Amino acid sequence: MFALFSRFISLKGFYQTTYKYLPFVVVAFLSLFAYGLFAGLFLAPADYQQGEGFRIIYVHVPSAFAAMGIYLIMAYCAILTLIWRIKIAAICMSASAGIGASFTFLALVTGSIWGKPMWGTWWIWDARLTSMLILFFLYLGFIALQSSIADNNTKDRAGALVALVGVINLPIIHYSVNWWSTLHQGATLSKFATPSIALSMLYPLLAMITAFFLFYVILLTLRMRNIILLREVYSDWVKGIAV
Amino acid sequence: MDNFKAQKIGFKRNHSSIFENVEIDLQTGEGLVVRGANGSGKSTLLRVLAGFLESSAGNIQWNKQTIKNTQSFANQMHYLGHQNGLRNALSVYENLHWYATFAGEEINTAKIQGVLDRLQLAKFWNLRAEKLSAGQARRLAIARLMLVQKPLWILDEPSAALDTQSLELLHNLIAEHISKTGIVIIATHETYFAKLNFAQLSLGNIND
Amino acid sequence: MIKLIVNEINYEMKSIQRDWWNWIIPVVFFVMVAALFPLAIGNNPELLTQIASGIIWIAALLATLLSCGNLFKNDAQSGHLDVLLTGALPVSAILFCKIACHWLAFCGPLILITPLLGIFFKMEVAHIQLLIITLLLGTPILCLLAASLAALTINLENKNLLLPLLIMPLFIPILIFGTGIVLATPAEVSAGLALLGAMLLLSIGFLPLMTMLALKVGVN
Amino acid sequence: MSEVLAMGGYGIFVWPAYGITLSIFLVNLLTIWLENKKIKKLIKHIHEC
Repeated sequence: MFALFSRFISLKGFYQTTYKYLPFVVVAFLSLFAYGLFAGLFLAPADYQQGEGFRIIYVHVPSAFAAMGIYLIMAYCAILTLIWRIKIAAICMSASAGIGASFTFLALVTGSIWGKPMWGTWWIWDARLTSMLILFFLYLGFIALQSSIADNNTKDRAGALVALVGVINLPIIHYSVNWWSTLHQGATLSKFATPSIALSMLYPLLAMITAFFLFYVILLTLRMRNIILLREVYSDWVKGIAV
Repeated sequence: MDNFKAQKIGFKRNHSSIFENVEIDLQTGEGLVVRGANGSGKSTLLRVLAGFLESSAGNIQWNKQTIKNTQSFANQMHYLGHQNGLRNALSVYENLHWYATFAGEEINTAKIQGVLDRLQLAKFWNLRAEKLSAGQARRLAIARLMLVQKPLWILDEPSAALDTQSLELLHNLIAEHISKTGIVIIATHETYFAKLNFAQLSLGNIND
Repeated sequence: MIKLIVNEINYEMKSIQRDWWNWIIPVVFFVMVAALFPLAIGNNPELLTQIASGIIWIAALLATLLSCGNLFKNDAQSGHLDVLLTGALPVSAILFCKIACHWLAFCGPLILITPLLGIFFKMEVAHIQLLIITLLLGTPILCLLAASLAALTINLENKNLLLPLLIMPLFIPILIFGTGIVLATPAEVSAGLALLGAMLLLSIGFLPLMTMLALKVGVN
Repeated sequence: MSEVLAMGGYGIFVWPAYGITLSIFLVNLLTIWLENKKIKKLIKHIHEC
C-alpha cells in the first residue's frame, strides 16, 4: 500500500503508474456515461411541471457539482502544497483549474439554456447562476495568475495561496448571493428547486454525476502527465518517451 | 559564540540550477567573501542565506537551529542588498530613528548623531532620503549596520557607489565587527576587501 | 511591543502625509467615479436615489483597488521590504500596521466625503448613516484583501490587469452586504451588520498572515 | 422518431445543451492531446541536440 502511495507521489512514479490504471477509469466512465445519457434522454419520465425540458438537469447539475467539487480538490491540494511541499499536489492543482473552469462554463451555458424555456429569458440574476458566475471568475483569476509566473516553485505557492483564499470565500460568496437574491426578490420564480424526484429520474442523475467526476479524473490524469513531462523535460527518464 | 552553517544548499529555477552543494560553516570572528561573475548567483545565494528565498535543497542553521520560519533569526541579521532599503519619504535622521526602534533598540539621539558624523551625513540630516546621491544613500544604508548591533552581516556588493574614503571606513567597520562579536558574509568584486583575509567561495564554476 | 507598533504607525503616517497627492488622488477618483453615474444613466432623481448606495460602494471599491493595489510598490523598489523582514516585531504585525495606516489615509477621507455625495444623490439621512457604517466596516476588509493579493503579484509584469481580476470576485460579498444593508429592513440590517463585522474580524485575523506568506512568495 | 427529437417542443433546448456538453468534453481532450504532441516534440528536440 505504502509502496503504491509513494510511487504516486513522485513525478516519475505517477507518470508510469497511472498509465496502467487509466483504462479501467475510461471503461467505467464510458459505461456510466452511456447509461446516463440514454436513461436521461429517453427512459426517465417527463417532469409534470417542466415537461421534457427538465432533461437538461442531467448535464447541468453534474457539471455544477463538478465545478464546485474541483475547486474543493484544488484547495485541498493547495494545503498539501503549502505545508508539505508535495509537488504532485501542486501539479494536480494547476491541472484541475482549467478543467474546473470548463465545467463551470458548461454549468453556466446549460443553466442559461434551461432558463430560456423556464423563465423566458436566457439569463436571470438567480442566486445559483450568479454564484456559478463568480466561481467562474475565481477559476479565471487562478489560471491568469499561474500563467503569468514563469518559475514553477513560485507558481505553485502563489496559486495555492489564491486557491486557499478563494475557498474560504466560497461559502461567504454563496451565502451573500443567497441573501442578496432574497433581498431584491422581484418576480423571480425559483424553478430550479428540484421537484420531488422519482427514482427513475434520480438514477440517471447519480450515474451522470459519477460519470462527470470520472471524466474529470481522466482529464486530470492526462493533463498532469503533460505537466510532469514538461517540468521534467531534462531528466533522463523522459528521454525514451518521445521516441 | 555564534555559528552559521549551511549544508549542501542548492537553488533551482525550473530546469536550471543556480548553485549546488554550497557548504558554509562560520563561527564568530570569521568572514566569507563570495566571488563570481555577474549573474553567477551571488545575490541569490545571499538571499537564500538570509532566509528571504527558500533553498531547493539542503538546510541552513543559525546556532544549530534551522532558520526557516524563525523570526528570531531575522532579527539577528543585517542584510544589505543591492537596493538601500530606505524609506524615501522620510529624512535621513528619521530613517535611522525609525530603524533603531524597529530593531528593538532604545533610541539614543547621541548615537545617531555619532553615526551620521562618522559617515559624513550629518549636514544632510533633514534631507529626504530620495534626494540623496547614490553614494550618500549607500552610506545611510551602512549607517544601519553601525547603529544597531547584530551578530550576522550579509552584505551584497556593499561597496557599490562608495568613494575610496567611505570604502576604507566600510573596510574598518567590517574588521571591527569581526574582531568583536561578528560573522560577515560579503559578495563583492572589490579587491579592496582582500586585506581582510576572509575565506573565499567562488560561484560560477559549478554552474554550467 | 506597544512602542514598536507606535513607531511603525507614526512613521508610516508621516511618510504617507508627506506626499499629499497620495491621499488626495483616491478621494478625487472616488468622487469622479460617483459623478460618472448620473452622466451615464441620466439625471432622473428617483432612479439615482435608489441606486446611490450601489454607486458609492462601487466607487469606493474601485478607489480602494487603485490605492491598495500599489501598497508595496515603492517599498519593493527601494528594497525596504527586505529590511521589514528583519525587525523585532512579527512581520504580520508590521504589515497590519501598514495596512491600517493606509486604510486611515485612503479610505478615511473617502468616508468623510460620503455624506456630501449622499446629499448630491438626495439620499435619506438614515440611509446615509447606514452607508457610512457599512463603509467603515467594509473598506478595511477591502484594504486587507487588496494588500494580500498586491503582495502576491508584486513582481509580475501584468499585475495591473491581473490584480483586479483576482480581487473583484473576493470583493463581491462585501459589496453585496455593504449595499444590501442600506436598503434592508431593520431586522435584516442588524443581521447584516453583524455578518460584516464578523467578516472584518476574520479578515484581521487571517489576512495579515496571508499577506506575509504572499510577500515571501512574491518578493522572489 | 421526429417526435422523440422534438421532445414536446423542448428539443431545441435539450439537444443543444447535450451537444455543448459533448463538444466541451471533446475540446478538453483535444487540447490535451495537442499539448502532448507539442511536448513530445520538445523532448525529442532537447534530447537529440
